[in-house]
Amino acid sequence: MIKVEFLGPIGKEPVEIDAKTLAEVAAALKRDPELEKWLETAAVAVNDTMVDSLEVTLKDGDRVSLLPPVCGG
Amino acid sequence: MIKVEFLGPIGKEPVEIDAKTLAEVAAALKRDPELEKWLETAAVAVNDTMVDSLEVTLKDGDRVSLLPPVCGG
Amino acid sequence: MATGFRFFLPYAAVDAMLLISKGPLEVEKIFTRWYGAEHKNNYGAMVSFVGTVREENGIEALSFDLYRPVLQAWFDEWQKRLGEKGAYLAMAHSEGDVPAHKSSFMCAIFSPKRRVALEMLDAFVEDFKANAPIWKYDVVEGKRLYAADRSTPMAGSGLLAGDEK
Amino acid sequence: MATGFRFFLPYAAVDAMLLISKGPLEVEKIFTRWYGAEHKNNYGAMVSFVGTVREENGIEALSFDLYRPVLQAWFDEWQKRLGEKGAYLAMAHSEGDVPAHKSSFMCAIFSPKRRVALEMLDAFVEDFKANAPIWKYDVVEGKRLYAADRSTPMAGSGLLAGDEK
Repeated sequence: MIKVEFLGPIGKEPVEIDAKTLAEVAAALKRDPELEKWLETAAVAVNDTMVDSLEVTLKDGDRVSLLPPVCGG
Repeated sequence: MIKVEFLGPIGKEPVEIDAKTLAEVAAALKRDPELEKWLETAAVAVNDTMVDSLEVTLKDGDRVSLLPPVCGG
Repeated sequence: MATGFRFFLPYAAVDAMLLISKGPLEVEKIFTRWYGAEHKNNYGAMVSFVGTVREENGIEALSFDLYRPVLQAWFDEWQKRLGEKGAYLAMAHSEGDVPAHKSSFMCAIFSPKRRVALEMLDAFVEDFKANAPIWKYDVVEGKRLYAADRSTPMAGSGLLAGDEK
Repeated sequence: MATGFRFFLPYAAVDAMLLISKGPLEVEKIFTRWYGAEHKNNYGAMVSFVGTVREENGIEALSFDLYRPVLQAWFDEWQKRLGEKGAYLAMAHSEGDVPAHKSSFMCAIFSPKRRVALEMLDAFVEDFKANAPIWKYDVVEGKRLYAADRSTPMAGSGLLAGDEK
């Protein structure tokens, strides 16, 4: 299982998804209407490393994080 | 009389010159060989205001300052 | 776990040169420590930035969430980039509430040469605004409202909304 | 007269925001005062620069002459330029000797917006290097040697060497 966590203002509890690639995670998350606006603007980390491709492969226990738009300072 | 002062590293005592324009001051200072290298690199203030023309007219008691290359910090 | 405890740590240095502080930064103390620690190392130039919460639009305070693991990785990448130029970086940021006129962010760059320090301060602060995993909220009547309109999508944003290419 | 007394004043503020100090700057105290005085005024960004004497080439210290009337006029012009952008400037500089690892120059810019602060810090420091009437000497074996090779002719230099046009 892959754990998906929603950081900062998304304010949603983590979910567990059965997926072998980031593309499968994306497909699963798209089924949740409350996530629609966040998927468009969030960046993604896998095990705390930022990623930029849906082809990333995942293994059991991996952690996917959604990082919405930021404003430090 | 015009007082001419030499700032910072020029290390020369002020001189008094009879002059009606900055051009006349320049002509007088050019006669001093020890000033040759400084005239080429110094900027000029009249009564503590920076000037950029030899046509500046001067009156009795005016003060001309030579400011050699700077390096603050 | 990192998200779970991020509101409760009272005060913690993630790294010697990346300081996360609960509430407002003690700017004078942090500056003094940075200046003392790094300015003895024959660095000719120290540049710094301090960000302070402005009083405007009836905001009582700003509040911040941050995600430490990615923040640390982002910071380490900058430290490495600056190290290649002979420079050195320090940063501090608040977590939780920071009232108006108190400071929530500061950073400093130390360098033998002023050009590197000045250019890198600008580049670092702009990348901080765009890519440091920190989220800002306005605190109004005790409620935290996400500052969506002032926020910037990070590099790589929208990945999960796209189709597989 | 200004040139005559410039080595003997022990400590004097030329202007509230232009500080000339005999010997090394008390950087932490000056920073704390600036931060306290200006950061309460709803400025969101404070950027600063600190210049420290590097230990190199066997130099014991650097030493500085400065010409206050023109320095003040140059500073006032910058203060006005920054004021038009809603920003504010503070600067301190040493006169006389400053040993290695001590600081001789610092400045800060306060602004509601970070872009103005970052851009103006860069522009101010570069213009300071080119046009602030301050002369630097290496102190070697107790002697003051003009740092000619690191010095920059000011805007308008060479005027008196030219012919009338």
